[in-house]
Amino acid sequence: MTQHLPVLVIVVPLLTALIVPLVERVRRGSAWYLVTGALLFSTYAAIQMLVQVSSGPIEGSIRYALGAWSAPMGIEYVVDRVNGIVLTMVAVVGLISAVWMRPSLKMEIREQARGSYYTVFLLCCVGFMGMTITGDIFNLYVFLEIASITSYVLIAMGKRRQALYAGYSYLIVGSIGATFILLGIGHLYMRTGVLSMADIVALFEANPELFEKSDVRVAFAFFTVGLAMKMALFPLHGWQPSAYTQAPSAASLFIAATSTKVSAYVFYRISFSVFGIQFLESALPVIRDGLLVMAAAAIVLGPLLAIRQNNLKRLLAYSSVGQIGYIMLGVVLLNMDGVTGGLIHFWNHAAAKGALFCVAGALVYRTGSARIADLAGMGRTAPWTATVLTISGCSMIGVPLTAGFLSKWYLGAGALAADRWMIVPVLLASSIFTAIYVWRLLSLVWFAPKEAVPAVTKEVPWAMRGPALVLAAGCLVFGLSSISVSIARDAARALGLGS
Amino acid sequence: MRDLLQHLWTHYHYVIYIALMLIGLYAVLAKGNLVKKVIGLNLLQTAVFLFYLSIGHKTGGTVPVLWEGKPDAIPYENPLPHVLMLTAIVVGVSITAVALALIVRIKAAYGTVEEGEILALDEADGQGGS
Amino acid sequence: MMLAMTLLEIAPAVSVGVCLLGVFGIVLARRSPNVREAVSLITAGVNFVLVLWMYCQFQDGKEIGSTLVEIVPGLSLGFRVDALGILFGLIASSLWIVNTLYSIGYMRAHDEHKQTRFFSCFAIAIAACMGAAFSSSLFSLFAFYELLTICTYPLVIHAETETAKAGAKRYVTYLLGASTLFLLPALFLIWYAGGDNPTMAFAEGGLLASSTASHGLLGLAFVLSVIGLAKCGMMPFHSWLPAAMVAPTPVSALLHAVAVVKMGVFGVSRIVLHVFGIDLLEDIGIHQFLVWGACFTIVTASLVALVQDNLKRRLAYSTISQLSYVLLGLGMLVPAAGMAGVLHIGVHAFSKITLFFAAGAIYVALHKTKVSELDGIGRRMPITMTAFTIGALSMIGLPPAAGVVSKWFLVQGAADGAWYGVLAVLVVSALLNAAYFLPIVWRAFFKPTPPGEDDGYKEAPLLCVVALSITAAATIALFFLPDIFADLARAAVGGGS
Amino acid sequence: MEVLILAVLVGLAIAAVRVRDLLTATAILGAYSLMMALLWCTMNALDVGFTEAAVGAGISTVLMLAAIGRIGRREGGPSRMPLLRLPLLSMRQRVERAEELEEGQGRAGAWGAVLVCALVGGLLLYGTADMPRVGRQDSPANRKDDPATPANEASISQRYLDESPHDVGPNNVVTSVLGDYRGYDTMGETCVIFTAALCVLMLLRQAMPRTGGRRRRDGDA
Repeated sequence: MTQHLPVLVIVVPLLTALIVPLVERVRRGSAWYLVTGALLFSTYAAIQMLVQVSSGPIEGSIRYALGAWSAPMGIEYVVDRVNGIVLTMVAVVGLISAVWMRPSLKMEIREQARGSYYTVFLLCCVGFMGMTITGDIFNLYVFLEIASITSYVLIAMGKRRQALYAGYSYLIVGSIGATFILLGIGHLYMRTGVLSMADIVALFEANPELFEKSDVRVAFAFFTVGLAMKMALFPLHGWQPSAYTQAPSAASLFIAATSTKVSAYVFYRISFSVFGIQFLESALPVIRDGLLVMAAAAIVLGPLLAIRQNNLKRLLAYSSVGQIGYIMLGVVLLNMDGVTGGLIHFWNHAAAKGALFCVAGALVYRTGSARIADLAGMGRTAPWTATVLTISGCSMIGVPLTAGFLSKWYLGAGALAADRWMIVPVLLASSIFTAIYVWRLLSLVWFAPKEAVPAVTKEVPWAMRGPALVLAAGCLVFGLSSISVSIARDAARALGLGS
Repeated sequence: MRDLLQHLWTHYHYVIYIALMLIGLYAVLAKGNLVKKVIGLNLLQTAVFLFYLSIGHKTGGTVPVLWEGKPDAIPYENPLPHVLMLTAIVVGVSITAVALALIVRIKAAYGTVEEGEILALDEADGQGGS
Repeated sequence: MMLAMTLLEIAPAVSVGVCLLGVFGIVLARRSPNVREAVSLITAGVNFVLVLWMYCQFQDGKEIGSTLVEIVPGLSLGFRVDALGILFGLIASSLWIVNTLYSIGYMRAHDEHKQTRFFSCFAIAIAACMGAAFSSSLFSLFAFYELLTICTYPLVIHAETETAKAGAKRYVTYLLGASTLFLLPALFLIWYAGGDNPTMAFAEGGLLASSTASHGLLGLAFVLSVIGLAKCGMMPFHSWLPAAMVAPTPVSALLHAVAVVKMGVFGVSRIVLHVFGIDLLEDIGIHQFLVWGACFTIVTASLVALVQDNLKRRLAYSTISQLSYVLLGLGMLVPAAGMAGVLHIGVHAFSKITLFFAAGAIYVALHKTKVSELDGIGRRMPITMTAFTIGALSMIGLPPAAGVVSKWFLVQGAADGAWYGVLAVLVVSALLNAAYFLPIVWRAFFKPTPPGEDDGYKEAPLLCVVALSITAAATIALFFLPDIFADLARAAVGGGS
Repeated sequence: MEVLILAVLVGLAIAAVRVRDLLTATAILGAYSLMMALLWCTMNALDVGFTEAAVGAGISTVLMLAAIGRIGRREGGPSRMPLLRLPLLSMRQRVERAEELEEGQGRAGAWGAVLVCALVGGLLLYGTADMPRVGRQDSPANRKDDPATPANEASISQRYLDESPHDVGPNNVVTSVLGDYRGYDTMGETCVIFTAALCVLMLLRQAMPRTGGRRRRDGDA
């Protein structure tokens, strides 16, 4: 059984998704149990595999040849230290969202659609996990489309009509992005004749002169632009704020915590494991500088735009724009510390942003909208939720001893090591802007005037509070222990960066 | 200049696919009608399919169905792009279906499928802004 | 034996833990004020005993503390007790007891709202002080430094009026802003200067002593860290302190005379003594920045204090000026002056808390906040005003109050190091101190009560009076017996413990 | 022959975009798909050609027609807000958009789109610079073996052709690869169809009165 985990982690939820509509037809309300059960299994499998690769050699990985056709002929699933991190993140966040969304969906989705909604959600998880685990660039595209289609619809099912348009806009942008990625894959295939990532990078390493070929460069450019659209990298983030704002809270939670980051992971994978470090180092300083500017702009402007918002979900969406900048910064810096910072941020941001969207969801659950003004006085009526907001907000700022601090610390160190001094003030400025909007939220929550009647009259059910607390605890645990750092450092080493 | 023209001529498959793709992309970006955008998306996708098939094409080749006694001079077509594009076509039509379903819903909710009018309505709802 | 060893390792953590446990108890006992206040007092007492025990062990030359967790290579959270730390720990933990007594009297007499929040935040603040005092690394210190800022915010905003909100906003903006914009980058540079083996653990003679980083970078790090430690009140990053005076008086007394500002100068002491080290600073020459910044602050703050009519604001500016004595002492890089600076941390704490206690007592008893209203008050509140006078004498540097001791060493140090400009500043500042404190004393005791005002005996609640008497007595005692603190200060500066 | 079809394709594409009647545009798109299918058949991609004819020209068109039946066939003006607009503009865009609406014009959006297309097109053309000519047997993707790249003695395509008879069986190599070597892609593809069907159902059921939903579902199957 253990040796089949790489495929089971995908196939079990996939098959579950197929039977859920049938079972739901027989017995209404059973969908949630199946979905949660499937995700529980995936989480177990993902953690199991992460532990397994973490205890092995640095470069080691679990390879699984699907249908017994090993690459290059068939498709291979590969779990190594890098995607182990992301796979675990997706599975855990998926499980947490599944637990969380049950009460929330009761408020936001009509009963007869709920079973389908769970199914689509599960398929979305499958898509993201598949994107993460696959070692074949075309298989990546297929899973990317599964994840995308489900995301569009998860978003479009929001209560207001604006959700439909938000879902549609995301569909258009996402499809353009996916088509660009498909083009990138095509260019690579044309040049190498294979589709397995491992074989492509081996070919590139053996023939560095290929980097001079115009089509290889164009392939990288299209991967970059396509993924930048999917991950809402500044300035291609236009679809994101509306999508996060209008989606049902459950979808905002899951998609905000995983979707853009899986795309960012794919960018890591493509950069390091398909094109290879040599290509990044030598071939395209222009692209690197351009990406650096884009990442820096995202880091500063994301939180800056967030300050002005008066809808909590929209605010968080803009803050995500900034956070993706951090992850991208890791790739661009291209050294041990920078990549470590970028990789830790996968977990750190998932925990913090997930927790914040739990809070936003709780607000919607109690008041029907995500107006920031309605947070006033929540500290008195819903202290647990308010605590979650406080901890995860601190992590977003990067307060020491929270997870966010470590990401920024390593990114800063990476910037110095790469002689990019200007990045340090950029990181600082972003922390300040983040602090401004987080402080605004916290002062509303904790220091509202006594006479104001809190719009949130009481706590949300434990099914929503528990997951939020787990995520907030994650912010603290990752910030206080060195586990995540050591895993991320090893992962960076596995990507081929010197120590 | 001559080299460039010659290059374009010898790579005319690619030039055409690029042209088709740009037409599609233009429609997606510039057209205000939501259905028109989907049409553009379709053009965009088929153009990429054409690109893949051009990659695998062999002049004077034959269908990749194995048969006995094939002269060596006639190569089989490269089957892999065919496989990939079979998958991609199905994915493309799935996206079209979802997009159209969304448009139908948008029509029901807004009474229009013109981007500008939808945004104006959102503005009136106080939901505008990016 | 094993137990004793383990206890030594965890004692500082226990000290922090005791305070936090106290918070828990306070919150649990929120329904019954008497139990709640008892919990506060007991926590303060237990903590003080623990610190005393650590002091004794430390005097025996035992190694106390351990590293708890290393988050990133070089970024560790951990505790180690040394002379400087135990000095700060002793001051904070002893004054907390007194201050708790005082707070109980003050808050009850005033019938303040949200007393549970008040007492629990107070306990967290002390926990942060303990943690900072015993931190073994700059990173730990930084973490507790930030914790202190955050947990004192509810105390400053306590009244929840518009003024309180504005004051608290300024307080938190300045402190958090400075520490994020300057201190954090400084930490980062110090870490980065460590090269392949980065560390932030304090070391005798400076952890950067053997660093190969360029002097420009190190100098930048030094300046950034001093500015970033805005709690030390150096101008022009001082204006949070007067703003924080909107807080209830016990807060101003303990936090803004002792805990918070002392945390600032304590941090600077750490930076000077145990991060950069005197030799390295001498090499770079950047200590000039500290000295002249401090001189400027001493004189300017005194001048501003002179024109303040609000008593607490006057005391606040006096604090700003007095803190710079500490910075000045450290900056001169002369052993005697450094020792004077560190000693002044303790001396000033006892004197200034007395002054604030007196100000609060006047407010509780007579609802007066302005200097101009204090005519004849000495006859109505004789104990309070006597204590006030003792505190004032200490500030000016006159016997028989403790202030004269540290100032004496400071003068000696300035003479040793041939800092003649500094000597002049010291003289001017003593005169200015006299100029803004003595008129208060004169008004209180020698001016008649304004006509139409009651002039009967009316002291503050008993607990308040007891508290301020204790600190006043301690101020005098420190004049006669300065050795406990002086030895620690000498050990802190001179190396060897 | 190919050149002729390609030219027709471009013409049809332009027509499909330009014509303002959506029904006509759909019809043109169907014709375009058929031409494309024809082209692929001439390029010996029979399976793909058939699929395109069935799915692209068939199902897509039916879906489009069904949708247009519900929403009307008239196309309005151009996009007033290109999706890829620079977000920095968003601060002022409230005002600007209002003005734009008043004047009833959106040329800026169109020019933005032209600009983006020019950039993408330029990039793609640059990409063709080093591409092998179409139809070569020795291009990296098609080659039998390539001494320059010892890492792969033959491209996988060639290995599929060589090895599938005894590995898998069917004479049609496309089937072998689709069903066996890369079977998991196909499973993913099936999953996409399932997802899309589920999504469409969920979307339409949410809004429609029950009868409408029923009719619509039939159209989708």
